[in-house]
Amino acid sequence: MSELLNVKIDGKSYQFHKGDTILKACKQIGLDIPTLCYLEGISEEGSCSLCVVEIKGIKTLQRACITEVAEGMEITTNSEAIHEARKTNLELLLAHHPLDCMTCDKDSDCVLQDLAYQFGIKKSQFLDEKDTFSCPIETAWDTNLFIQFDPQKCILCRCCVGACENQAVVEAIGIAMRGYKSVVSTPFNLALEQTNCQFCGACVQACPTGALIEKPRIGKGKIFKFKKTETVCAYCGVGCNLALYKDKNDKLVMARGVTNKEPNRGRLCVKGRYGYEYVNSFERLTKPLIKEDGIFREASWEEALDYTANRLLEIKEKYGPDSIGVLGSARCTNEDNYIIQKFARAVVGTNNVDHCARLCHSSTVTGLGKAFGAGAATNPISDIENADVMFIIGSNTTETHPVIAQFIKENKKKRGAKLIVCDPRNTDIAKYADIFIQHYPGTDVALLNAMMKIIVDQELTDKEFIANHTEGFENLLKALENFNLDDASKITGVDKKLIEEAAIVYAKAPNSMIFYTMGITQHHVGVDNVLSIANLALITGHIGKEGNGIDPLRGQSNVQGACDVGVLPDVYTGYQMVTDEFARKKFEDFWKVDLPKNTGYAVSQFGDLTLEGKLKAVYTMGENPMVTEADVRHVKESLGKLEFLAVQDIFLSETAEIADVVFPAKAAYEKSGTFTNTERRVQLLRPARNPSPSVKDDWKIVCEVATRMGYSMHYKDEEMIWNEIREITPSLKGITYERLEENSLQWPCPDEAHPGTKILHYNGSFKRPNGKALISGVEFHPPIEIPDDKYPFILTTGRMLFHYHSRNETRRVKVLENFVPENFVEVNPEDAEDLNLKNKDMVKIRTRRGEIVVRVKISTKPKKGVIFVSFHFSETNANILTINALDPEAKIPEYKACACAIEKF
Amino acid sequence: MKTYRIHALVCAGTQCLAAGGNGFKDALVEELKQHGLTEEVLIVETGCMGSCQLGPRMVVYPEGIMYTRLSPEDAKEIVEEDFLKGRPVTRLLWKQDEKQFLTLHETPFFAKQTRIVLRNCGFINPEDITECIAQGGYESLARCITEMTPKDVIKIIKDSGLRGRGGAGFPTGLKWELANKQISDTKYIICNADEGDPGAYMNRSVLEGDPHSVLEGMAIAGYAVGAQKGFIYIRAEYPLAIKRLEIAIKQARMSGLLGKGILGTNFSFDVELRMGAGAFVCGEETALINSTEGKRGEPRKKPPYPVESGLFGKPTVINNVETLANVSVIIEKGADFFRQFGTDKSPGTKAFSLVGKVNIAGLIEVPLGTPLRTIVFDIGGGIPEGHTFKAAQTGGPSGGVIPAKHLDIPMDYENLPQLGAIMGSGGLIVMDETSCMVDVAKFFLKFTVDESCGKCVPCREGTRQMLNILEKITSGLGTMEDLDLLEKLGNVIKQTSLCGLGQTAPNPVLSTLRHFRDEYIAHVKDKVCPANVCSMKAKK
Amino acid sequence: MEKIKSIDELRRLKEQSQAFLKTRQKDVKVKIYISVDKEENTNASRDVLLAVLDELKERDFSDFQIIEKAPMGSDIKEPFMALERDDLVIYYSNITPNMAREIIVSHAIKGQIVSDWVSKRSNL
Amino acid sequence: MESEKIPAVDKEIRKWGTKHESLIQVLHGTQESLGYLPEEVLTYIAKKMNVSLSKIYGVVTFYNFFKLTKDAEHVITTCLGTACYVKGGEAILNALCNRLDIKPNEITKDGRFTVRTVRCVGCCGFAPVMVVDGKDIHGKLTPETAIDILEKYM
Repeated sequence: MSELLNVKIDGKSYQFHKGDTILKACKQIGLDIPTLCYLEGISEEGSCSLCVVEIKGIKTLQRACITEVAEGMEITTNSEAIHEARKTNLELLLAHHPLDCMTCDKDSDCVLQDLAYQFGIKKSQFLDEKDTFSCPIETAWDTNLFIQFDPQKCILCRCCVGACENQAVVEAIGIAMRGYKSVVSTPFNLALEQTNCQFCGACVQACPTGALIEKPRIGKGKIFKFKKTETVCAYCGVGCNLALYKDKNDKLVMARGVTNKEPNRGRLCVKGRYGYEYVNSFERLTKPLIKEDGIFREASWEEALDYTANRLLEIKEKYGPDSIGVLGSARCTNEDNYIIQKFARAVVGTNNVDHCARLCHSSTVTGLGKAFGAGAATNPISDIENADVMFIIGSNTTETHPVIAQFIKENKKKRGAKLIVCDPRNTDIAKYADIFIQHYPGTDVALLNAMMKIIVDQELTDKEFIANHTEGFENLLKALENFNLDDASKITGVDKKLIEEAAIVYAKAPNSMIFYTMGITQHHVGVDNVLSIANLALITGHIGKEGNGIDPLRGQSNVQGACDVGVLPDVYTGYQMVTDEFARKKFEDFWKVDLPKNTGYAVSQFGDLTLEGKLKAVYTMGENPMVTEADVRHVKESLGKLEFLAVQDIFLSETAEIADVVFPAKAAYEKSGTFTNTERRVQLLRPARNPSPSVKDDWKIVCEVATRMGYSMHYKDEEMIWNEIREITPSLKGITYERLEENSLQWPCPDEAHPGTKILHYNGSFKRPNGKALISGVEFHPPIEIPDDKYPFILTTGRMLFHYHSRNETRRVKVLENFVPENFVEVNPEDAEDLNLKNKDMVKIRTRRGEIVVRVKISTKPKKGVIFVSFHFSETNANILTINALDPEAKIPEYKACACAIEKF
Repeated sequence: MKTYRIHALVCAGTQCLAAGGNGFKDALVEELKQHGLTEEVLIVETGCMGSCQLGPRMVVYPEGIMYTRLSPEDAKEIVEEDFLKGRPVTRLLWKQDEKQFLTLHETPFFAKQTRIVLRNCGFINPEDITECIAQGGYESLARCITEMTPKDVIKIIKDSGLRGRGGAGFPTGLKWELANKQISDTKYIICNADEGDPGAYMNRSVLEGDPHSVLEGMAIAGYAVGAQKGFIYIRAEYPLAIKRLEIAIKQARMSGLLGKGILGTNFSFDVELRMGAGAFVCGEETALINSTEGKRGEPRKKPPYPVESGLFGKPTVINNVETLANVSVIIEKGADFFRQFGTDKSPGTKAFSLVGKVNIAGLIEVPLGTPLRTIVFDIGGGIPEGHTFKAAQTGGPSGGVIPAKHLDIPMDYENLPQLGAIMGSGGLIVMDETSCMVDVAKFFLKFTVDESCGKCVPCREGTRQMLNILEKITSGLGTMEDLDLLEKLGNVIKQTSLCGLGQTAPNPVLSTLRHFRDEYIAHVKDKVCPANVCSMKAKK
Repeated sequence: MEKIKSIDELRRLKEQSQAFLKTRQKDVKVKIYISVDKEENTNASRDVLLAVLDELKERDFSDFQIIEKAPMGSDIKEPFMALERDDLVIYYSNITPNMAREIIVSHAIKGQIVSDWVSKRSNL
Repeated sequence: MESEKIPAVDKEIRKWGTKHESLIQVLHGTQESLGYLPEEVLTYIAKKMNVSLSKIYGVVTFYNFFKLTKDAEHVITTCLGTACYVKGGEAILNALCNRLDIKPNEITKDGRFTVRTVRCVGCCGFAPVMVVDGKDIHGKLTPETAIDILEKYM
């Protein structure tokens, strides 16, 4: 605890901590000091001059926001001189500010307005009418879809610039010019979309006036007509806390980041800020649909539920329970997912239950499970600020986990941490890297082994950690024995020196943290890749303490949770193995039913199983395999052969279209329940709007089907389901809704007094039976397809910032869809020249599985010889091209590398 | 060693060059060649000699004869008459009040001056370190680092009572002591050479005429506080000063007087130049730090003060050029020597650039506390063309005016603020009855409006509003309420601006309102500009 | 330019440099007055001056100033030179370059007045 | 990026290094070589020095010295420092502008002349003063002599 100082404020004596500002001190004692420009951690420059106070012994007035309390300080906060000064400065600001509150969208959401009210300023004595009401000049914000800037309403408080600089760490805008000509501007007044702006809207959220506003919000009403609900973002795995605002028609109209809360601390990305709109869409499913003669008809709930239950019972009867596959969803709540896996196991009687985690991080769950005994992120997002070195491999963090990318950039900028990025593409985050390694897709093991070889050779290993907390180091040494750095350089296409530099920087730093995503996992050697990463952390001892560890960044809002509650073919909740007699017995007793003994099939195997005639029916909750599976034509072909396909969704997705029955479900922003984010943080969802009364919660639909199938499932609400999960899952036991109302919690949390676990494997205590981590010897295997004369390029796929998953949501968000309306292929400029391609040319991309025609974007992002296509667009689906070569253990397909040909169309 | 019987010191200060000094020098070189005198006469290009209005100037040693207002045509006569025959060319001598002066020292302009800071200006070749060393340059530094502890150095400076010559007059020794006490592996000395006040060029003259005195002062400061690196932040508008500094730094490095292990001791100190880019606010020390770091020159919040956390977050001492130029003299001659000049609370001398409506404009140095009257009338030779003294403006845009009735005010850090003026960096602009004080206030305010960095509201918006009101008044549209509003607004700006620029921006207005309120009233009530400067649109 | 390695070296350099600046200093050991009053003596005087300069250079003597000023009336026989040393001014008139050289060696440098040629002396 | 402009920038970056604090010095040197700071040059500097373009733009527009556009062939700067001001600097400015038929800071249509103002060139002893092309300083001006000087460049 820091030193306590004696301070007098307005004649009364108080004690405050050393380092507290006067503003903070006043806040603590309930004194309201007006501020316009102050935002903690974002804008602390003291420019607005409204928070001035008197300090005894100092002639001029002092700013409360930037002046720290000192021993014996005597502060006055409300003299006439102070009032005069504040009012005058406010009037100076109002000299050029239009007094159009009645037509301003920010009316009553405007600090300037509040203060004018507070100080009783009807009209500034300095008002320059000509200046104030003339037509605003053209700005760089005029042409974009997301943000509007009205320079007349701008009071130059610089909150937006601070937000762009300190929160988003983008620096797309800044203060230009000087003096009264100062203006918030992009460089050269370039259109915002021509800068590196990522439209996260942090600037808008920071703006205390109507100068900056989200364009979609304009004309939707004033804030006092809105209702605000705090919930969790439904997009990626960061799990940002956001406040959603609905209007009186139950339409969502605005989103804000919730400040001072982990994990996002007020930040959002463009999808969080704007991506809620799909919920309002008229395309939402509102009635159950049953397909008859290839055509859907609306049906009553009763009919659709009965129909589904009967069909499933029929098929189960006829082909046995394992002829049915069940898919949960990483976009649904823990409660939904618990219910669906319980449905699969207890009602259908099969372990064929899986979800899209299979396609993103099954290698992680398997790999890290093997190495550490637990397959989840080891360290919290907030720990980024404790890292000296951040090592990112196979992650386009800026686009896939924008808010985490912001924290990473912030740590580099503010604390000078080093950033190493390894990626086949020169992504945005790579541009911030101190060391950027652009290796060929699918050569991660070679790269990581090379790094480890250097670390071992230069004796940079943590010998004590290896000795005390690991086993199997000799296997790694053996694998590295004959490993040659020149070969590694050739395989990866990376200069040896660069690899060496990265290895030394990572190994030597006191605290090094690893981040990875699909670039590592989506390979037929996904588990090997993950094991190699684990090896790297283990031999250097960079795990089990603050600012270290391995964070696989989870891709979907609840992918961690869906795994945690057992939507996997081999485990029940909390990763209790279905093959473990004891665990099975426990669940059998708990669910009062016999459970299947065999491990189920993975979703990536469903296609082949169907073609082989082993799988006859699939029940899907919110998944869209028709777009997202590798070699999607194969999937289409096989799903078409199913006898029965039931889908729960919010839209008629590509998968729903071929279903026999479709149930309309609630969207995430309409649900209660919990999500678990990428750092194992369980967070409470609250419904931000009421959906059409004819749609149901996903868990409720499943319960109804289950009950009709003869296994009674009745729950009062989500909390009741959660309590059931807690009861049977030791790692979640201590997490109650009541506690979550207060604050989110990270599992493991074994009892209600437990504060949750920020860091896994703390001090080297691993979850494996002997408490030691496993180091493995991993050998490099190239991708299944390597380029040849016929297919000379490597195709790699992935996400982009403005879209999500199969675009079922983002295509229904006008601003996102209009910003990136179609797919494209990134081609390296050298390749483009060889192929005689220009920007926006149409090209045909062919693989052994199919072809798509898509527009060219010449880009320095991919390495020569590599092309990139995003997977969001069902119209030009990258997964027509991808190969369904599976990792033998994790069953994850090799989305990230296959051979292709490209030609002008 | 080569000796020359004549040293012809040609002023190569910016002003004399501007007045055609180069043309004269070239003609002189040519004449010397013609007469075969190149082996006998040495031409030394010096820094500013002072009486700038009389330039281009040349002083011919050994006699010290001073020639003024030289043109290329004069070179021949000087060579043939003076250099060859020893007959001074009287028509080119300094004439004042029907008297003629052979040497500078005989002139009334020089008689009342005391030259400490300007000791070498106009006397040595600033591009030759040996001339500086001959005058005792770097001996103080040598003594500091071989015979004294940093505490000894600080004690002498404290005892001398030297106050920062940049404007505010903060005790230099105390600043050094504070910096000395900071615990940090890296500390910096910055020389503030961003002389920004319009009408002030003292610092430039020192840098052009005696750059080593500043380098030596910086190195001594570095030794005293424990810094090994210094930066000189200099206006880009001073190309000659930059050039001379670059040469001086290079020569000092080559002579081992800057760099690693100075004079065989383990004290290391080096200096780099940083060019400003045209922003007045960068004279403010925190803005200067930002600019030195390559950023927009916007002031930072204080505290922390630069001595705690300055350049790159390290303890930093920022001293102005003139302050640093005093240092080696104080070390050499002692605190008592220094204290015999000036007053008890403002010891030493102060350089002023005496300009405006005065007969002999130029660079001067007088003991602090010298009455304004002495400066304007004895040194400056009074007001030209039969006009009368109306006011003197000190401190540039941050300062105020001194009206005629206060002509006997001693010019020092205590007395000036009593009149609402400040010492400032030393710009002293004399005005006669043809200047309108409202217009002068407007001029300064326009300046601050243009030069405000724009960060804080009172300075950015407030000064602009004050200017609007002044424009109203000078066009005859003002009201008496406007005068009150000016005062009220001025006080809020002073009270709530973030940095010194804003806190002093209203001074010219408040000071003219105080001393020349009747002129404002004439503009407002009678719609008349008494000095007939303002084009009053509205007539009564 | 060589590195100065100690305070003593700095002081030595100072002394050397001061010698160069003698022309500008107040205090010098020897002041040599050479002036021309009558136009017809210009050339002869100039020869004397050049001889003086040459001799001083030859002897590597730098503690002097040459002042082109006539300290006496116009009746003096030119070429003329005067020498100020040890608070005493000695006037030599009607001299030749060779005489001038001897005066420099003997009087200016060694301090021995060349009595035979003295036309006037005065204490300062 | 026009290739001929790169060497000038590279030279400065070699001289000053890529640390952020060198930015202003690099800009100075670059402008010295190129006469102004074109957008593509600043973009290049941003990349090389790892400073965001908005920061560079903020710096460039903050300081009077830096120019984003090509300057006139002859730049005449009239001093409006206090000494010049009280001695009639504004009249000089007006005379020059009238003669060239431009406003302060504008460039003549033929691109040959511009008239700027400066806050003080420190030649107060010769007030009023003007500077041509940053090097030729003329003092003690009257509107007539100022025009005479201008004519010499026309």
